[in-house]
Amino acid sequence: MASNHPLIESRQQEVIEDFSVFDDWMDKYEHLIDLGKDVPVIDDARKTEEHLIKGCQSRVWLAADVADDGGVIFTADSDAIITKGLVGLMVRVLSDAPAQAIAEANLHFLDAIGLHQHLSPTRSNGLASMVQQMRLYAAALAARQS
Amino acid sequence: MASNHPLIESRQQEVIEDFSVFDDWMDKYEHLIDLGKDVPVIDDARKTEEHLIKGCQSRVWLAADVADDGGVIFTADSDAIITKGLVGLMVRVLSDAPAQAIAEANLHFLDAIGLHQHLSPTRSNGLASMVQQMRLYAAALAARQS
Amino acid sequence: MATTSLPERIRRDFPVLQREVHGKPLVYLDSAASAQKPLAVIEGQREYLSNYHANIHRGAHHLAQLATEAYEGARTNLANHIGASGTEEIIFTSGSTDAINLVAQSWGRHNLSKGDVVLVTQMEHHANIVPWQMACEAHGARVEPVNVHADGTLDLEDFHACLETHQPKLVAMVHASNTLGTINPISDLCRAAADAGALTLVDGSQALPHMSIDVAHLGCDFYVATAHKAYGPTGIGFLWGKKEHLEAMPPWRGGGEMIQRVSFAGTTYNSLPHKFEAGTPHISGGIAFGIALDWMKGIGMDEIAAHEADLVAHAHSALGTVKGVRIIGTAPHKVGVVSLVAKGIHPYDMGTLLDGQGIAVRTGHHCTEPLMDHLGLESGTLRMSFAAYTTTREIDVAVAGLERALAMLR
Amino acid sequence: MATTSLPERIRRDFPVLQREVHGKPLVYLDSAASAQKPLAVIEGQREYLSNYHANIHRGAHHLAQLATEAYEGARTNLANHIGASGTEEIIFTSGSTDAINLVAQSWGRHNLSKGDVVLVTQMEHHANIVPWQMACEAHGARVEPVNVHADGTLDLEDFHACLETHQPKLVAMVHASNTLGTINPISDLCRAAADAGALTLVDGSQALPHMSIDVAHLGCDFYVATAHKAYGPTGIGFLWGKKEHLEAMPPWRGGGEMIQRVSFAGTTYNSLPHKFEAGTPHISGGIAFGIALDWMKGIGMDEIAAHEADLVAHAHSALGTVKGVRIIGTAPHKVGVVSLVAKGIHPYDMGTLLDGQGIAVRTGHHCTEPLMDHLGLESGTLRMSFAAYTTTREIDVAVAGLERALAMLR
Ligand SMILES: Cc1ncc(COP(=O)(O)O)c(C=O)c1O
Ligand SMILES: Cc1ncc(COP(=O)(O)O)c(C=O)c1O
Repeated sequence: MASNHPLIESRQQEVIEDFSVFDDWMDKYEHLIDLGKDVPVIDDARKTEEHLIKGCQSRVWLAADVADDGGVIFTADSDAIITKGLVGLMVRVLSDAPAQAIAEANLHFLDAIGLHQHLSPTRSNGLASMVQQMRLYAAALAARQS
Repeated sequence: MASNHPLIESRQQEVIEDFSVFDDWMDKYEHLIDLGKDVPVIDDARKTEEHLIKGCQSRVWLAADVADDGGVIFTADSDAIITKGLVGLMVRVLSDAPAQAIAEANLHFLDAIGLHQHLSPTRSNGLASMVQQMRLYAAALAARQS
Repeated sequence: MATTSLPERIRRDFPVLQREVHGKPLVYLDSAASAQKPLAVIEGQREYLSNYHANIHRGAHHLAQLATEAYEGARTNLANHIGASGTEEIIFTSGSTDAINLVAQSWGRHNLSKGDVVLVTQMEHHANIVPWQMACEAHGARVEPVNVHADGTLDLEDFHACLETHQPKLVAMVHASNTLGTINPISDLCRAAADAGALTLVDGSQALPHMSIDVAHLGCDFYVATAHKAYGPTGIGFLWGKKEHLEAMPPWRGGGEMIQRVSFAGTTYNSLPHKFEAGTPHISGGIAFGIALDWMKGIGMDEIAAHEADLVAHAHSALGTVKGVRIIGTAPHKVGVVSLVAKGIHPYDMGTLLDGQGIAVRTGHHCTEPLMDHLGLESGTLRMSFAAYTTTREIDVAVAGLERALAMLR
Repeated sequence: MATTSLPERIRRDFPVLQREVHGKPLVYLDSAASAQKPLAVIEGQREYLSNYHANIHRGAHHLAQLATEAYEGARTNLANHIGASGTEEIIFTSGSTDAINLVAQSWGRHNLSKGDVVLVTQMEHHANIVPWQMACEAHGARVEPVNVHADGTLDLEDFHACLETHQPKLVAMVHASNTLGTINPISDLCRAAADAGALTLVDGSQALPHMSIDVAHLGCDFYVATAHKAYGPTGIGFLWGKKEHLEAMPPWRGGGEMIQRVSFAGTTYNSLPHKFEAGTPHISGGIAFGIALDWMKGIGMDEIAAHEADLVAHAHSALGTVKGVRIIGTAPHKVGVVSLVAKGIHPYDMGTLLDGQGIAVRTGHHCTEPLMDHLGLESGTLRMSFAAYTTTREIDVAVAGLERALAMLR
């Protein structure tokens, strides 16, 4: 993974800056809850097994589509508010970027904001699975484009 | 187990005294090797599966008979010299005593001479099995006598 | 009764309880998942590894003798602790799960056949369901569950009806539920099962840390538990079985230790308990398990049980004041487990926001999915679980933390 | 090459090596039975139990995250250490024995049937014989052994003949013999087996502590080993298997962790590696195993191997001067294992008299009875076995001790 696509990189910087004001986990979670409110919600009709992410304690649905300009549009939802915040965070960083750039993104911001521990291979929260699924969608879309 | 039969008790005291001069394990083993030489040897014809003691790394054969005076006579053998010494030690303490007394003997001398660790439920040496077998023989003989 | 409370006396024995999480003092309410370890256990294991580690049983040398004595001493300790009639009835396993699989596979091989039933309850842990499903599938038998009431107690009427209808070969049931806390009336259940001609296996994983156990009094045929929930190390647990059953069962795992004689012409097996203990055992784990039993005995199981009953009562009443919260499992006799749900809120969200405040609880189905399905709790529950070292103050902190979490989530 | 010898540099890491036995400094020559543990392993386990113990995988709280990361980190470490293609190929077990039983029972269920053959060698440990005998008996298959030469090397001609004659479904063979020290030419053997259409399982119990291992280069299908012989804790080991095989195999133990969804209507299983890891794992053991691997890597497997080769050469030549002693196992490539017999003397007597001098060796059949029968050694051998911390001086002390013992016994 070389340098990031400028859009992904600038979004990551924004997020790092946003989170830098919080020195307490509860504030971070408060912010995540807010982020969840802005997630572009997946169509109810698409909340199927196919769009369900495995490996989360809560249920997370995620879909990826390509906009006219070639950027990827993610829509998502979850029955848990913080999980929805996590997916909202990822959507904020990755949406609108080109598929190939998403598939190859270096998501260093997770480390910077202290969420890398949520990437551990535990099966309780789905951040690792979400990230993986977003990359897979992007890779599939990229393959279709080329 | 109340107080021991006088014969068994005095033999134990003798053994404790014998061993008291050794402060080194090698000297104790030397003495055991000597004891092995005095074991009344079991008839070759009786070295059968029936007289083999289970749970020893070496093979130990042991038989028990009743003398005219009612005392138990043990005969034994082993293909390992130290094991033979251990069985010799037990024979020295228990032979000639009445069956019932053997079955119920309190073998405190093993503790006193530092051999109690050989009584641990490890399967490598057969002291625990020997003691158990001698008690079983004695109990069987006692039952037959009464 | 001592004048200082139990946790006041023992908390300093638990190094982890002195730590912080996310800058807050740790409040550890996840003991049903795994208990923390007292210094005696930690240091006993270290002492073993530092001073007398050796492979056991067959070694003639001094360290092997010391290690064997310590390991077999733990077996004796455990046999006494649960009222076994002898050490040959104690099989060390890697945990409860391993122990139940041993019975399901070994006993199942000769005793389950087409049309047979293994009866379980709807409140079983997966460890006491899946091994039976697998064994039943292999032999054409089937698993049937006994109903659980909405309050978390076992439906005794259904239990008797199931014995009658299914004539099960074996009844597998939990002594105390890890999700509901419910303590089942095991000796009554075992008597009824025996009258119906069924063997009984009791999963004591949550009972061992919380109460005194006497298998003879319970009247079961098999009893299993795991050390790590009872202040002991990970990787070890046990199966107790009546000697006659264990004698009749074929070995399950082959290898060293469990044999009497090996040759290509034919192999003969060792006597109990070794027949079921193939390979090098978890020596340091066994020894430390024995130390954990001593530690519990030193406090007294009755004092631990009384303390936990107080904690449960305190938690029930403190949670009663929290709006929208419903306690799942309100049986009259419970171990230190309190499950709850809050209307419209996902347990995972509550758990995460408690973690943010340094409070460790568990959320989800707690490896009891069929129970969650039965109770209509598809997202599971939030579970607080207690041990001898838990304080009422910690429960208060958790309840306050929960209120804060709910305020953020609503 | 460092100027100080390897043991000089590392002995202080091993607390037990500072102790006395029967008033003499301990000379521990029983590392093939179980290796002693470096401080890093002992303290790592203690640190875990003191500071971040929690049940893993399903816990959302901080300690559970830390414990999960450490445990799964050990899996990654191990996967790298043996050249696995991914962590899903690493199944933690309670040891080598458990790992072999897993394959014999799970793989055996769908792959062994009437008339099939599992090929083993005459130098296998019971752990690599008995599970196959049990699995073969269950399915009407049989176990056939490959001949071993008098010098302790595998009879390669017979190996090829057996592949041809028996067309085995699987070949189970030891990487390095715990009794003879022989290192088998595993990559050649695996290639030949694969050409004959057989899968291969390699028992690496004695290889893991002594050499670098690359399963891809070896070309086997399954590889097992146990931590306690490789400076790690008791109660943990692993099975490595090619993903395609592990995917195709049914689960063996049922319970928590290994499921995806449980219901009385039907249960579905988790993905690899969890499918084979039912129940709470030996968390502290896994973490400490990872530390042991790091410790070995810190020294370098090549340096350990070279040191042990020196020790074996030294022992062979020192023992060559002892009257009546015969070394059993003189293969050109050996791990740090030297077995011997003395004419007319029972190995148990020699072992006991060495123990009296503080020297720990092992005597008997070393869980390789068929090998002992084959070599006509009904009382077994006396085995000295070495590790990274063993010194040539210790071997000299042992040889002198042996001479003293023989003098007493003759
Ligand atoms: C070659 C070999 N295989 C298998 C084993 C069994 O290992 P464990 O007892 O740790 O399962 C051993 C050790 O005893 C061994 O030396
Ligand atoms: C009731 C019950 N049974 C069985 C188990 C399984 O125990 P282990 O995972 O230690 O095998 C547990 C713990 O998870 C439990 O709570």
